[in-house]
Amino acid sequence: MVKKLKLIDSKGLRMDGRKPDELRPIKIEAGVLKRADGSAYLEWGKNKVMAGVYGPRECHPRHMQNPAKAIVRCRYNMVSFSVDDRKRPGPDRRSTEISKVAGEAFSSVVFGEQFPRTSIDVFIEILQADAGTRCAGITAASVALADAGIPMRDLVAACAFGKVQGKMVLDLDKEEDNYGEADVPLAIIPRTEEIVLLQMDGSLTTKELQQGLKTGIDACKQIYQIQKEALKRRYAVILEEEETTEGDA
Amino acid sequence: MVKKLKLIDSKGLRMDGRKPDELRPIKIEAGVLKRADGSAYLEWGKNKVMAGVYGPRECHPRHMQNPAKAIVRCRYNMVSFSVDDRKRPGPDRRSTEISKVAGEAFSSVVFGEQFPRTSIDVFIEILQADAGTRCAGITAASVALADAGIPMRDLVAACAFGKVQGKMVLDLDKEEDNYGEADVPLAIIPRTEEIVLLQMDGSLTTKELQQGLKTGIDACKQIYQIQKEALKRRYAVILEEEETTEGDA
Amino acid sequence: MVKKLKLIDSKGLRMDGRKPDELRPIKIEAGVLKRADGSAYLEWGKNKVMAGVYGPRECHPRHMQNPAKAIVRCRYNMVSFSVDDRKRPGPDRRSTEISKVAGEAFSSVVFGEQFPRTSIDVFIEILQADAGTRCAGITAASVALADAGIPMRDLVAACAFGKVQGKMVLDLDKEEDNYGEADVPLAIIPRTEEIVLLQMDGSLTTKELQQGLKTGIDACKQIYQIQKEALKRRYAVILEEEETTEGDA
Amino acid sequence: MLEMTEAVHELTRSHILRLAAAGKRGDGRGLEDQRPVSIQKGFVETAEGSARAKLGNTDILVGVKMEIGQPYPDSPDRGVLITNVELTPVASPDFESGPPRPAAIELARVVDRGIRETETVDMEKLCIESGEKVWLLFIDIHVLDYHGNLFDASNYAALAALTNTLVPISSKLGDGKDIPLGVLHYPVSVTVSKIGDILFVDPSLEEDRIADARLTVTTDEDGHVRAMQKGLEGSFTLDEVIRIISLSQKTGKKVRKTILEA
Amino acid sequence: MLEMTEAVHELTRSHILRLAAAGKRGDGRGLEDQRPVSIQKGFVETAEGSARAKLGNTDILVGVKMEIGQPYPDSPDRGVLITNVELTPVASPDFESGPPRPAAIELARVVDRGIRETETVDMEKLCIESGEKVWLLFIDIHVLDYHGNLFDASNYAALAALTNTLVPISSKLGDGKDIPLGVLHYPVSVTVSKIGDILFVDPSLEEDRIADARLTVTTDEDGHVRAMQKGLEGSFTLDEVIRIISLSQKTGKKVRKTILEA
Amino acid sequence: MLEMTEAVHELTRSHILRLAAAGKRGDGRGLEDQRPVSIQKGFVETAEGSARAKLGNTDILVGVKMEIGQPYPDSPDRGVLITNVELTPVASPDFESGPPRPAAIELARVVDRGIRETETVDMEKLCIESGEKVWLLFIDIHVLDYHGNLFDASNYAALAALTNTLVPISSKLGDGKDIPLGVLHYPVSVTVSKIGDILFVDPSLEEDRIADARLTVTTDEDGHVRAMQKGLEGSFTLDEVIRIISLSQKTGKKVRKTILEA
Repeated sequence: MVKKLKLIDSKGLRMDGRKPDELRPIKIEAGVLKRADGSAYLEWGKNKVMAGVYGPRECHPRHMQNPAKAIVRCRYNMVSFSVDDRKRPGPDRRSTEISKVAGEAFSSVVFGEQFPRTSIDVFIEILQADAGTRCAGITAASVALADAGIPMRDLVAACAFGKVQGKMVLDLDKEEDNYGEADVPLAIIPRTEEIVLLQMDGSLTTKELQQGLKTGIDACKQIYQIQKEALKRRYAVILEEEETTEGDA
Repeated sequence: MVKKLKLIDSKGLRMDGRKPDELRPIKIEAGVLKRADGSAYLEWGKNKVMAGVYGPRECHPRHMQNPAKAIVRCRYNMVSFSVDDRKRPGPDRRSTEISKVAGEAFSSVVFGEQFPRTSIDVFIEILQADAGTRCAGITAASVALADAGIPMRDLVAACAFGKVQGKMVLDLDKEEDNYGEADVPLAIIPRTEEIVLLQMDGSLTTKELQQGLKTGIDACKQIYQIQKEALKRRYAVILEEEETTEGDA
Repeated sequence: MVKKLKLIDSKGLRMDGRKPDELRPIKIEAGVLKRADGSAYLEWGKNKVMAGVYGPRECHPRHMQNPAKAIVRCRYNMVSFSVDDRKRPGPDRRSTEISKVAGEAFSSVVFGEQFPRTSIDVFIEILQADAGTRCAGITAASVALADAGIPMRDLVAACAFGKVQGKMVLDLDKEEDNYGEADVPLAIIPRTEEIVLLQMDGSLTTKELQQGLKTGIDACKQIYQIQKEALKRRYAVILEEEETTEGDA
Repeated sequence: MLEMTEAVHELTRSHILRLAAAGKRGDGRGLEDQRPVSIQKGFVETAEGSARAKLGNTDILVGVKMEIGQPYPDSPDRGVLITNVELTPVASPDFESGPPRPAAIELARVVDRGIRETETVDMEKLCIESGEKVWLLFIDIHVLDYHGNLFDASNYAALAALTNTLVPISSKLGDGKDIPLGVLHYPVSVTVSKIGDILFVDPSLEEDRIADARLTVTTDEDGHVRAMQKGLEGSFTLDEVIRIISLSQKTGKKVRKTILEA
Repeated sequence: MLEMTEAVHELTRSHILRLAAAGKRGDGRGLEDQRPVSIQKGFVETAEGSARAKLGNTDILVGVKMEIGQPYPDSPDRGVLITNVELTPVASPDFESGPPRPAAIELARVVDRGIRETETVDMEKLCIESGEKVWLLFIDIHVLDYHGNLFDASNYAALAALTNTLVPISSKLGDGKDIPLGVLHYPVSVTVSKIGDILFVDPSLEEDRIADARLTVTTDEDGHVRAMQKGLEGSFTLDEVIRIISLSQKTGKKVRKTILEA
Repeated sequence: MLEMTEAVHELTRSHILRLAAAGKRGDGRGLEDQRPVSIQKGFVETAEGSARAKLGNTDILVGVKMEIGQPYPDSPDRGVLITNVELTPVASPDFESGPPRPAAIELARVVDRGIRETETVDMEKLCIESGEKVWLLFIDIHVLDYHGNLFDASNYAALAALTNTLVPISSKLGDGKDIPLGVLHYPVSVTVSKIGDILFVDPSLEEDRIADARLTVTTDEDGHVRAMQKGLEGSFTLDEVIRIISLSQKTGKKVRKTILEA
């Protein structure tokens, strides 16, 4: 018999002390990899994510080239030791699906028309997984895209919401995801509130969904601020490096 | 101990009441799929087969193109739930072999010289399998080729014969195939009686084989009539549709 | 408990009677395959190896072509029945690694600049394996390369040395390899003593290694003589064949 | 060739949008109309359950097979549901032989989630011996003819096949009588595509090809949302999502009836 | 490049047909002559049985390996026969590394059928423990040099290797003495190719390349037909098939003797 | 494009050789200097052990996972070591998704040999039940950023991760307390590349790209050589090999200290 965990206490707080609409702590650092054209490292609760971007570059294989614009491809990958039971290396069905929908989300913001026949390749490596890795990965990769200088109409920010023991909550952790009643990953374009990724499983009424989507959109906007600050810090470093270089010259 | 089934009764009749040289009931309907260039659905005893044809179309991969003529390719596929124990999806060694010999059989009737560098792709899907699926598939696919308007010197008709408890019989069903002494799938060009597919396993004397081949060729000619009737019904429908369309215009 | 085998006797001799620096018997016959451009069959102790070479020929796939020179590729393959427990056909990780380092060793002697955009393909088939198959394979393939008429600065000769029950020995057999303390496969260009392949596992002091390498280089030179004799016999046969042919004409 | 395709796409797109401005579609439907749904249960006798579903000209055959196997370590008392999609090359010139591509995997996972999350089948009933032996329930979705909107047609065929499934106790356990698998809930998906600013219920083949965004919403018999999947490069507003949910509930109710009565 | 090949094919074809009109072949044989067959049993000591067969310059090495494994559920009292062909790239510039292609699979299956259908090996003797443990009998066919007619050379090497096989009881069961596997029957295949209207027994490399149709007939020591396989895009008449069967019986008798005496 | 690359290679090569003639390197190092090594142990909590190693800008994350499985038949009393390398495409534009290519396999095998041959881990301690149940020890090497010399950085990260590993007794055996895996020896590899006639310790990315030959030597804390791997198309003289061994011993000592103290 599985002992029923009490995930929400009598004060309405969650096991880690968060309020229902409170995010886990998020830290982002841009520009952490030297080889990739852009990169970002993110910690979100216990999630640790590395994202890197290459491109625009010549698209291989050639039959995938689009003469009208760059194609945006994404590879979401869980590292074998990022979960409790070792995951066999290589894509499984879950990561193939996530790669697909994440790539579609990025396509909606990238100005690909400027780079016909090229690819923009986004790599998301989940180094340590709690729940919410796809939202964490999309959030990090979006910063990496900006760090790579890819022209975009805006960043993409992502966050999940769901229902746990009858309560609508934001940003589920692993226990909440395992024992909760619904999980809804969401990604938006913060400036316009357009929804570019939406998945769901569980059970929700229309009203619950409507409420959850509103809270989720607000949370994505909070995350957007964290993304922008990471990029600001990155630009400051770049400026500094450039000045130093000029000083050297 | 496997109980020995009595497959031929004292009157020389088989378990389903057929005479030794009697075919199972066969029904063919041409033009059942909308996307494929040609198609046919066939029921033959308990076999259910869907065949579809695409082409002539640009051949991929390019290195398979023949500058002198169209290549004819066949993919024979047993659907995972077409047999008692679920079959893993994808080609196994048996279906790879059948695809090869069936494709060769169709090549012998198609006028490929008219369409250099193209491929004609024949797909045989076994939806429900009793014995004799390769002959059923070839018979259906041949109608699908005609439905697709592929120029051919003739249809290909196919039927198996074999030996069951000492008796030469036509068109073995599953029990007969499992407990029989020989099985000989055969496909011919009915007009010329040329043999375009011939396989065999079991044990037969030359004389038995000679007799069996004659009966098999006759059976293929019966099947040829059923194929032609299916095509006639199909043309009638097409004509009707065209008249209706003209009436609309 | 594994009974400890006595691999070196009181007189310093090995189980098969060899002295520490003595090679197993080696026989090489060049030109044994008709289809390959060059070939050699080798027996080395209980090892039986067939090597064949094709090329220079147009390199496929094209993206591997080097516009400046021929690429040399090697495929080392252990036949499924060459070992006690049947090996699954196809490359495993060990044979992939050996193929890579062997190919690199051959690259160091082949004059590839004369044949841009081509490939020279070396195939090593281990038909029966005792220990030392990679050295046996390289030794055979080198003769096959010469038999194919590929221009080279020299042959490559290969031999392993190692340490068994405290003694440095040459050319370990299977028992010695299994129970020994170190194994060092080595391949050289005999004329210059350049080392083109070197691998090692076990435990050796610098001094032991230095001594072993010297003995190994000497052994490679002995093997070089056997390689050259095989080629001489081969040329004699070719000359004879040519004379016969002229006689016929 | 792709350039031509781009041009054709643009033409198709303007044609579809022109019609849609007048509330019409290429095949005569209104924007919120689903194509006719027909369900034929029990098409294949070798399967434990089967159904063929047509949604317009989209034609899908689903077979359910049951085998005995091991449970997952983290759910020792539950059967195992495995949903697989074959986009066979007979169904479309764009489908190729070989291992399933991302599109097939996404489709299989969305259908699977709809069935799984709605607890359509009582998976605990499929435990034979805790931690050792359970029923594996394979839902094999075989696409015969692709004319748009595979998500919904696959869902309908899969659900119908489950209602038609007999647990093969006699042949696989060797003892006892086959009993119906039974279905506890009826998850029904409805997919809506967006082209420009316009929503199209149950996209046709042409609409599928040029759609900007796609949202599949699976609801149960109580109208609760059980699964959603947004796809493609476009986006939806919050209001559009809410409207699509309501369209899904409305259309789903009709389809549920069709499946039940088939 | 393919166009050149077409031209070369045409030239080769007319040359072969011109010779054949006079009853001759490129290598001096008559139309019904097989190339010399040589069999070397026991080539590989690491195999439970092995043989190298040469048919002209075609050179094939077969190793038989035996392991302990599980029987198929539908034949719990029988060993399992697995026949595999490796068309290694050393044997021909047309063979590539990688998983077996259709030609290798067809070849393996035809050789397998010949051996299986003739009940060459008493598979019931290979049961160790009913339903649990049986011998797996692997016939691995390794093509070293391809010069036409792999079907027959593979069959000869496989049959010879089986006659040479010792069941590895001592090493694999750990107890007891190795005993000969034993062979109950001697299925021998003979392949005849058709070019134009002419039949060629045991096609050479050149004949293989341009043949219109191919028929492999496997007969046993009683002259009964045990397996057949027609290949390629051409066709045979009924009379041709009957004639090929008789050619196979005649030639097969001689080969059987060679294998037995090797 | 490759032609351009050739030209760039030649330019890089002459530049590197010109600097080297004066005992210098592009990044300011001397010929025998290793780049700075930094080790961060315990980076990933979901792994039984982990470490991130930087060697200059080369950045590698290693996770150790332990599972219960079966021993190999020929070593029933020993755990099983499995070393795997992922050259993920994020780490370099030259790495591609898909099954490991020869370079990744060579890298994994060289790191594995260093650890295995030095008996770094007491594999007999990892036997749970002779012949039945042992610990599988997975060393997963995940390359995040490739800037030259993966052999050494992988070795350092793997060794550091092993020193940091807890055997997950509580979660996997369900009973007892987790204990440190423990490390018996400290195999450290040092790689030296040869360009022209000059040896470069710890090749940078540029040096990796144009190197003629490469030798990796793994030594233990006693200075014994435990593994070697020569790579690339060039060659070494006997004297060069002996010199590289001595360079490896010297540099390895410093790195060993860094790993121990991390």
